[in-house]
Amino acid sequence: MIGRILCLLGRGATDMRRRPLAQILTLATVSLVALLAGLFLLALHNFQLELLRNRGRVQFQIYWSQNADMELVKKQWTQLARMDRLERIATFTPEQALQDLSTTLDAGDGLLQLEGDSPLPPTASLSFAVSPDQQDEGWAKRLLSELKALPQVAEVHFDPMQYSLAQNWLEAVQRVVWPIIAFFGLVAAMVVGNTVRLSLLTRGDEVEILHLVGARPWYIRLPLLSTGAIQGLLGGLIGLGLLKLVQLGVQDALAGSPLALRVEFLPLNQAAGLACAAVLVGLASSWVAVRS
Amino acid sequence: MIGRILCLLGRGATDMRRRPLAQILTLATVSLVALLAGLFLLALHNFQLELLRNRGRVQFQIYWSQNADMELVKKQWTQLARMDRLERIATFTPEQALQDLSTTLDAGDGLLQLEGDSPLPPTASLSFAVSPDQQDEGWAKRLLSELKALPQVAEVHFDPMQYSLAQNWLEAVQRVVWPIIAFFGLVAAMVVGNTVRLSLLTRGDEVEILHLVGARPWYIRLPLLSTGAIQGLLGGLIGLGLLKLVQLGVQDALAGSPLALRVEFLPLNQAAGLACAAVLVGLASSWVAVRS
Amino acid sequence: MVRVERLSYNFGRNWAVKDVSFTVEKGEFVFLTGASGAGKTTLLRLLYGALPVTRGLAEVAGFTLNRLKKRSLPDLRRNVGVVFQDFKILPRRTVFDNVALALEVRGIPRQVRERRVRAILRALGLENKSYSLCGHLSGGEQQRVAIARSMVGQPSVILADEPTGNLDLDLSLHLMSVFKQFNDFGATILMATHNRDILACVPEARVIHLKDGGIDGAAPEPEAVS
Amino acid sequence: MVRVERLSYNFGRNWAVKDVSFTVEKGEFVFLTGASGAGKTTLLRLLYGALPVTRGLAEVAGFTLNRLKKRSLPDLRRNVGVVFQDFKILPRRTVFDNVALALEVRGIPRQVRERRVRAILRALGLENKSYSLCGHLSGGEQQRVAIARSMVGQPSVILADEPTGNLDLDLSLHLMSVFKQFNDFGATILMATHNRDILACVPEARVIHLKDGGIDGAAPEPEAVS
Ligand SMILES: Nc1ncnc2c1ncn2[C@@H]1O[C@H](COP(=O)(O)OP(=O)(O)OP(=O)(O)O)[C@@H](O)[C@H]1O
Ligand SMILES: Nc1ncnc2c1ncn2[C@@H]1O[C@H](COP(=O)(O)OP(=O)(O)OP(=O)(O)O)[C@@H](O)[C@H]1O
Ligand SMILES: [Mg+2]
Ligand SMILES: [Mg+2]
Repeated sequence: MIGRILCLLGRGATDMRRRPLAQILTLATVSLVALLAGLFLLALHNFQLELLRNRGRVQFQIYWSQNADMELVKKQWTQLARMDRLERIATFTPEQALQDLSTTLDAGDGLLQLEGDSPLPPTASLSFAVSPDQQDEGWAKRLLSELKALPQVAEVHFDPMQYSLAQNWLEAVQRVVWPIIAFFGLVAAMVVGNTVRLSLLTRGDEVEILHLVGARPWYIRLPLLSTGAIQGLLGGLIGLGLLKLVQLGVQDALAGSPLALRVEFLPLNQAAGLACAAVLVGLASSWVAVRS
Repeated sequence: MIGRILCLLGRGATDMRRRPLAQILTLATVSLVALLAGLFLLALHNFQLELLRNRGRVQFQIYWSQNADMELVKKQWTQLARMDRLERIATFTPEQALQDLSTTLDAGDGLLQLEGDSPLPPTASLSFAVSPDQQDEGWAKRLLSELKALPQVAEVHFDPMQYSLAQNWLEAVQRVVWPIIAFFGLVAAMVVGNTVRLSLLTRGDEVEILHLVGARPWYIRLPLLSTGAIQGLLGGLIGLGLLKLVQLGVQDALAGSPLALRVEFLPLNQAAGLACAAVLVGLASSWVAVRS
Repeated sequence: MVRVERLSYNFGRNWAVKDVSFTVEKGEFVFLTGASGAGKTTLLRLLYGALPVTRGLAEVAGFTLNRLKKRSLPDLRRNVGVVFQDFKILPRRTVFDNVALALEVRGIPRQVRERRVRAILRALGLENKSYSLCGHLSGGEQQRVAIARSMVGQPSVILADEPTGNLDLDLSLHLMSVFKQFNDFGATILMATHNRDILACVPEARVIHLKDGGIDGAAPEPEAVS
Repeated sequence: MVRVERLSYNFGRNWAVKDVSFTVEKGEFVFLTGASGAGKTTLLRLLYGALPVTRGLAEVAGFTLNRLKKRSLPDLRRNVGVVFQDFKILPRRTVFDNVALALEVRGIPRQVRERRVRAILRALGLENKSYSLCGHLSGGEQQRVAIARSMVGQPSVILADEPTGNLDLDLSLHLMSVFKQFNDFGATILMATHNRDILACVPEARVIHLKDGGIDGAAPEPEAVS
């Protein structure tokens, strides 16, 4: 029994030789749809990466009180520099801050005359890079109060806009993306299904004759299903191969541009998912096609 | 003669009734591919819009000399406020600048004691919003030297990074987008062509019989071509309709998010181009299909 | 083996089979004749389940067609060999494959299949065409492939629809002897034909004559009358 | 009207037509006989340009097939009516449409078309099936549609391949009278057939007997000998 089933599944593969044109057309369509789906996923993936790279940063500006003990402050600075997920730290003594201000304003020597008696407090600016999926609700707020609790710290500013912007983007993307992916999957399934169905239309008489000589339904369906699955698999793999080519091409095209824009390939699980989806779509659409 | 040609073209339309299943499958595929192409264009269009909205800004920071005549400076400010493409202007007298600095630094009253003898010069910050396609090569530089030439202006800073970032993004997008669009068109043509070809495969015997009873090639081809064109047109229109629905749906989904993210529909010329492309693809693919 | 009672079938307003009753005993050889469009093919299609029996009763090879479940239709068809008027062979497969198909769907092992297919092809004079594609055969050769396929499964009933239309008389007579041989080994045969020479070569066979879908009273047909 | 000289055609190593020569004069009625697989269909296919003439010479209705340009093939086919052994009708179109097709491709106006199609359908006993789909016809009805289509264009040559295989004798004889009528009006007819009854009903017709692709010397065939 199992031998016969395997034999029927194998016939699905050998049957593909019989109508090469229809098979190739179907395969081409499946590959291209897989490629399109892949392009969509690729764009999405890289968009999210870019989002993480650019928007996953939170900046804190710490102001110590003006009469803080510089020794203590400097010790705190070295502690701060060892903080988790810290990306960049810039520290300013009151003199440095004044100097900085003076250069920024290009204000001549007026301000520098104040040196030694700088009206500015010691400050530090801390950038944290946190991938948004690790940013739980109160993460930034907790860090804020932590920093505020440091001794002699007068004020901590942080840019909640930037932080919530990243949050909001992610939420928006997540809200829109799943419907779009589902919709896209539907589209792919319909295109592939139609193609498989059309290529079955050209085999209509074969199915009729098999029925007439007493074949049982599964005898007719199993090879068709395995044909569908094989086409899905091949198409998915070819599509992924093309996607890799496209990615390399795009990266080449971007290489000349001064932007540090990288286009990464899909992570392994997404690529595998795409191939699986192609197989499933092939199976499902031939299942639907042979039922009717 | 013309009557006969019209009649043959019309037969392409009436022939579509004859194999409704194959026609509907083909039409569905064409519509969905058109929809996909539309989605891609839509994403691109809105990405560009977003880019323009966020990156088409150039900021200039103007510092007057510390001993500038405030009357003259204020007159200049009103002139600057009338400049072309200016989006936002913020002006600071030396006192305002000091106050601002003091609040920013939360530095207590130390700085404010300097009031009346502010070490800071009058400053203005100007934001220009220029759509990147209007930014010719030296636009920002010209504006820069123009501003520098204003009497009593000591220094003008502008953020060339931001400006060149916008430029670079646009260049990158333009470098990558056309190959992708061309590639995408090819994909669409192949998918549609395959489908048309498959649906022709189911009419192979009809074509054979027409040849056998002495039909000339154009008698056989014209109706097929008009079928292809009609399917392209219908598919394109249905695809655009679906695209509109998707756009509305996405906009609805985004409406709840606090981001001011708008998803606009394709401009008319792009939508028309899409429909035309669908017709051309339908024509071309049936032309290729009937030649063989 | 075949029992039909008051069987009728209509395509729209056209009653292709009208109130037909007859019985064919096991091992009988019966001809079905009648003008073009008399309903011979339709009657046979009802008997192998290609059309549903909606009016009257039909029993073939122990299966009652009126209440045949969809999943036992294959069982019926494995017990009934059919020669279709339009052959219904696969043009893109070889002669061997087409004939072997009838055994393959029954799950008969390859060796047995090969032996039986070769034997039947030899009997029908097709052994040198075994590996030709059916689409490349002459009309008569295709018809013989259709006959070979109906016989290879050694069914208990053979329904043959005009099996000699594309064959010359000599070959037709030879094929009739093959049918006769099957009949002698116990197969029940119901054959629709126009050819009077064919009728003549099985003199002991009964003839059922159809006319406009009904059995023509003029022909001797005791079962139908009772 | 039909002239064939040393015509040969092979499918691979199989010479389906071998060194055949004969002439059919305008207005003649010629039968082509031979066992199944003798090459009748292949010979006819060569004559209507479905297979290329590569060896020997063939002339039909004034067209020399050896150097026929691809774009004048339709002209040849408009002058030659063909009844195909496997009918080659469109199952999803009505009888009327199938027959009218042969006139439509010639660009004949609708009124003329209607009149001529009706006339020919009446002559072949198909008038009450005009609007049936061809796929819903009995075998004999389909064959008559194929015959009607070959005749409706009033071609100067009719090539008929086994046109009565699915018809009973009475109908065959009737159809032969229709063919004879066309022949009397000047059409040249070359008909492949197995049926001896058919041969008998046109006693004045010449018979060309094929055997294994070549003309059988046993049959009287003056043209081929010369
Ligand atoms: N699928 C169908 N739909 C509608 N009418 C049909 C269909 N099949 C057959 N008919 C009609 O039913 C009648 C009987 O057809 P059938 O095929 O049984 O005739 P037949 O005796 O086999 O004739 P032949 O000797 O020409 O094959 C014919 O008038 C035919 O047109
Ligand atoms: N397309 C083809 N490819 C290969 N061989 C072919 C092809 N068509 C015909 N033949 C072979 O050529 C030979 C002659 O075939 P043809 O159809 O001419 O015979 P026929 O005289 O018409 O026979 P029938 O009376 O059975 O119709 C046969 O042996 C057949 O198998
Ligand atoms: Mg019949
Ligand atoms: Mg033949």
